[in-house]
Amino acid sequence: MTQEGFNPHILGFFCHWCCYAAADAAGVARYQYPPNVRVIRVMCTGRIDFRFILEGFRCGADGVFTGG
Amino acid sequence: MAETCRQVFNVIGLNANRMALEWASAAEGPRFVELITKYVARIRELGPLGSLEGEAPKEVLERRLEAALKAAETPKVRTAYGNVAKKLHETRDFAVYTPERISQEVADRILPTFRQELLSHDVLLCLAEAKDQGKKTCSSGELMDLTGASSEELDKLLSALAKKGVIEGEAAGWSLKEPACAGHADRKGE
Amino acid sequence: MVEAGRSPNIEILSNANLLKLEGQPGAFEAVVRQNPRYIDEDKCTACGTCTMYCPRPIADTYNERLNVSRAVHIDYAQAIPATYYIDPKACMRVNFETCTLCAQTCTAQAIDFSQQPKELILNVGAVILAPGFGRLDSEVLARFGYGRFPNVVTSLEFERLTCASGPSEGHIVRLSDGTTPKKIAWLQCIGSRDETCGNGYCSSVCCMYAIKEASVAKEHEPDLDISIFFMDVRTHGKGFDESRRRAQEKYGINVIRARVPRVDQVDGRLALTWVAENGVSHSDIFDMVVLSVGLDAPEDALPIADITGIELNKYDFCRTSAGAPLSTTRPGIFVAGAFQGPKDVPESVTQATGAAGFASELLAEARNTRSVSITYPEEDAALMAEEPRIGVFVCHCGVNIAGVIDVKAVRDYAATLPGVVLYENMIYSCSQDALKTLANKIKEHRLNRVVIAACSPRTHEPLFQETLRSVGVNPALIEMANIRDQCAWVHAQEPEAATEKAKDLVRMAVAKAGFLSPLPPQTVPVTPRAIVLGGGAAGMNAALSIADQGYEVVLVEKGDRLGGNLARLKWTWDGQDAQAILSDLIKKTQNHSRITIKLNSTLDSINGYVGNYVSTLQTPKGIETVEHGVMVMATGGKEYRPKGYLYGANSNVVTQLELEERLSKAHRRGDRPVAPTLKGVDSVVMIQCVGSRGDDMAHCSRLCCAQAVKNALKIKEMKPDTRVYVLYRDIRTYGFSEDLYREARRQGVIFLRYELERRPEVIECKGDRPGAPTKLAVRCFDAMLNEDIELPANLVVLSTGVAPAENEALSKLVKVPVTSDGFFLEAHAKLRPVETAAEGVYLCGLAHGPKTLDECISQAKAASAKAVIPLAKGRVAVAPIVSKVNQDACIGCGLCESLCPFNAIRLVKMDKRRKAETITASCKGCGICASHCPTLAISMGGFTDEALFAQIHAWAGLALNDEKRRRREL
Amino acid sequence: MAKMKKSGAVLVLGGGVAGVQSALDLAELGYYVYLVEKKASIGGVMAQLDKTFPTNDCSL
Repeated sequence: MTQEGFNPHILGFFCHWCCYAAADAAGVARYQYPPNVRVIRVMCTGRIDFRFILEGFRCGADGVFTGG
Repeated sequence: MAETCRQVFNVIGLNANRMALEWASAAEGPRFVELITKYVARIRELGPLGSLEGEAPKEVLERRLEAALKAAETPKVRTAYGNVAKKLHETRDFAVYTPERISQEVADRILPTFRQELLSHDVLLCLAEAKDQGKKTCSSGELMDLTGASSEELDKLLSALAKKGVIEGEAAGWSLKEPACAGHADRKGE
Repeated sequence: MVEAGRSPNIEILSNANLLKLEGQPGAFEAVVRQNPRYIDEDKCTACGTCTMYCPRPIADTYNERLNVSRAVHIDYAQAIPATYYIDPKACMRVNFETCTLCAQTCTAQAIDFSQQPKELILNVGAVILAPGFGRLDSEVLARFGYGRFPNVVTSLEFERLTCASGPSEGHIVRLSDGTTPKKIAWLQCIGSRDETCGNGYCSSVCCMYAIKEASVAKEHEPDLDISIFFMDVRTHGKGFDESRRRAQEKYGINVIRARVPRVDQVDGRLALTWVAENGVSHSDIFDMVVLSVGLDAPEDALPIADITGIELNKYDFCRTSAGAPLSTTRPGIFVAGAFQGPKDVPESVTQATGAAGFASELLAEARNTRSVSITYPEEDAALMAEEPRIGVFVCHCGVNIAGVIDVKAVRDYAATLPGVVLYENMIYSCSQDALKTLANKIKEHRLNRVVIAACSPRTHEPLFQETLRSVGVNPALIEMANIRDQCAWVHAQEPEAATEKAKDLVRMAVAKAGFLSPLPPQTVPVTPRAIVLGGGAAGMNAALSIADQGYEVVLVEKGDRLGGNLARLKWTWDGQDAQAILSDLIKKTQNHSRITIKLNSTLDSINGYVGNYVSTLQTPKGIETVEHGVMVMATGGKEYRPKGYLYGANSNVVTQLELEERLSKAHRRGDRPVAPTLKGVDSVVMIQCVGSRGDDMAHCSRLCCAQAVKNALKIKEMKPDTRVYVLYRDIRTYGFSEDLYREARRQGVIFLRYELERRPEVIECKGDRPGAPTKLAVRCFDAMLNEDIELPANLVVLSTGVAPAENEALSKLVKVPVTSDGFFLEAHAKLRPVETAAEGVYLCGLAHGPKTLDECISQAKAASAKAVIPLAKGRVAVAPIVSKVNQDACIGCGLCESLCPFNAIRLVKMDKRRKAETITASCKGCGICASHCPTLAISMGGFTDEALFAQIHAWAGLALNDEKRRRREL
Repeated sequence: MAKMKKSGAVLVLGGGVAGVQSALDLAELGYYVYLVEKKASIGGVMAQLDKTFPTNDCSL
């Protein structure tokens, strides 16, 4: 049931040392990917309290991507 | 953390596939791009929050998520959550703690308390919302539809809340007791 | 560059050159003449009015004469020192005493024609020569129509065309008519590998920069048709082959193996003719031709040589030897960068750090005698406590961000956000002049929070934090919105979505900035001892260098003796006796008082952090613990065990190292060495790239070509009539080893190229007489004859590449990631080539990637120089992002203590009750304790719950009004 | 040789990427550096480059 008009709003929690660094590396290499994710940088995935994920969905996220 | 969220999502009727936990090291730019592209496509497939069949509608989800958040702030739930993490961390042996074993631990030791706290907060929220809409009381049946709790679970819950003086009434109609509720040590959500 | 400009220990003497140098190592006296810039550096505000009024036009050398500048100008906006100067040759006032227009218009009265050249006497302990490389003279380029046809440009001119601050603002245009070209050709080896112009060496960098320029050109104009004319594709650096493959596949750049002799112009376009490998001649028309110019010796090489008394090699570069690549022929004077030999940026940076290491060894006892430390202004606590006054600075980063994102709209959007009192755009916010304006704006508007919307905090946050500290604002009060690496660069095709995303990221950053609070800086003492892993050439050099600088070293070698791969090498590519270098290294290492050697030992565990590591070693005498501040990983690599080619099945199939061992058993008879082992050998076939570049190792092992050519010459020297064939894919004898390749061809070694798909096969064919021993032959395809041929061979030599050692276990232990090729990943290829992601852990030698002996030694010296920095400082600053316990909320449950991976939080007795407390020195700021605390009693500096919740709400701002954010009170 | 006091300063000739990098490292190692550059600003040829391989980020 894909809807053409639907543009998902996705919240991302990225760990500073791994996933955030991978995202920078993708940028340096100019890989292209969809712009739907907005990233919140945390020092480590361990910092992510499950309350943040619940709050993300409560505030209307269609998806939450946690990158370690 | 991710497993706890998945199991809570099942309770409140949110499709667990909406949440992803992926690993990409600093050197894995290409892998990261693949993960993100696939994930965005998957979410586009699932459609907006609450639109998937089997998922509760958005407004219901929002209320239940708020209930889940309030439950997530209570020391009882957080201690259960912390103790499971402590057990996993101390053994350091991930051969023993396979993913299935971990979800088992979460299901046994965290979910029951989490579910109970969540439902009791959900009930209070339902009553509060009903009051806002000028509806004096809600019946147990209505509360069961709204919260998705089983009947004897709900009865146990309602009698506990009534005993604590937070709510009043009986099966036909329940409502929030007027004076500021004592039992719940709530923190402002901000 | 910016850091050099700001460091109080570096005095930049621009417009200056060295006149005289006397004295000996440790005490030189240098006479330096500083020519006047006719502008007072302190007064000049770089406003630019003088350039507007100056009537004297000159060719802008910074932009390769592609546009016009004025006698008084600044090379580029971000130049350091950031002041204008007057070109004495052009200025009419200096030459003819007329026109002082600029002086009259200068509001800061900074122009002062009375300035005279100054001669400074400097006494210094050491000298490092880094004058770089020179430009080819134009008649070498004239052969290719440069100067006659406007659309023939040099690679440096092309670089200026693609640069956003260049003459054409980044648009690639034909210089003849300004139109965008559709078809461009790059010609390689212009002024390199060409004895007619005296540059017989290979400049090592042109293949790689041509591929980069072609890829950048395709990014600017996706439908460009690009061909590059190579002789050999020499992309031998770490990860270079990967970008070459991507350029060919992703950007569709076609590689043509031919050398174009000349360029003709046919009605405004350029015609090239060339002969392909199979002898067929081709010709084609191009809109533009780029000459990949090589690196010549610096123009002032000869004057420098006789002032400093050093010797040059036959190409006027600095003479060095493979065993001591950074030392010139005069002690106390070192060399780094292109003057030592043509090389790329990563190698120049490594050599520069290595040369600094040498100088530091020489002057170890004079450390900190002349250095100055920075003092910062007091932090204004009142301002911090005030309501957040946020300044938002949205950066253009040239065209990197502004090319995709509407930076003006983002700035105006920032104005609407709560708490924002200042919103500005900046062209290059990381340039020195921009940082100065940032500092002034913070003071002027009394900002206590700064949001920089630009690149990644991982790379540039320290730079902005330094600026905050310089104006008395706590460095933690900054938040960066990554609108370049994670927005403009990755959503280039969707500018509107990228602009929307940038606005959201700025809104989230502003929301979080509101919740940032000042964090006290932390410093911890450093244990003055280093561990060096690996006792090969790199490990020993690193250990010696650290020990010579006065610090204890524990050298851990898993084998039973020192030497590593160097033990098997007999000669270096420039003919030096490798075994002599090895024995000298081993002797020095063994009797150095400050080096303890642990053979047959490995690293068992390491924990702690930079300055305070505690490691356990597995030694023959059991587990030993070592306390140390830093660690250098020199664990080396190993020779790739070839599969196939009948290796192992037939004793006449050997690897290059095995061949070298056999050749070294020669004894001299008369003046020529005679190798008994070559008896009966009259035909040798060498096969290159065995294992490397394709089979199970994707990388190029960089050194096997030079090694093959060296051994081929050795065979010819010992038995001149032996027929030697080399089957290669690309002969990558870069730098001066190109001379060996030419010498080998001159001595009759036959080089045949093969494609990856048509790989040569080693076959055993029955002897011509029954019972005769089977004879070896190699079947391969000859492009010229266009058919398969069989080369008889008594000896087949496989040039096996360098495989990574078993790094997985060590990588997990030390938490340093390993690249897809299996070698350790350095922190940054150019800026921090010898450091790793784990602070205090350094990297050199084959563990970083395949490299020749002299490159290993330079990298080892660089790694030890970087390793000594924390040891020399004695203290190390630790990131202030640590946990803080709210002791009244804490119920002493001990969960945090049990979960902390760094044992950085523990329970203490506080008037009879157990409370958690942070050990700030060990805390790495991961936040696991905060996210698991049952009573939410732990907050993380810089990442408090409130700050993260604020960011979530700000992110949702687009779908949520304020009312909904408030949660119900129950 | 021993009695002569060693100077704690170093002269770096050339303000290109190699010169600037060795100057920075020497400053970190506790030495005073005279960075002698014949042109009016440091950065050498690298400052003229738009992007530099292998990471292709801005070369300033």
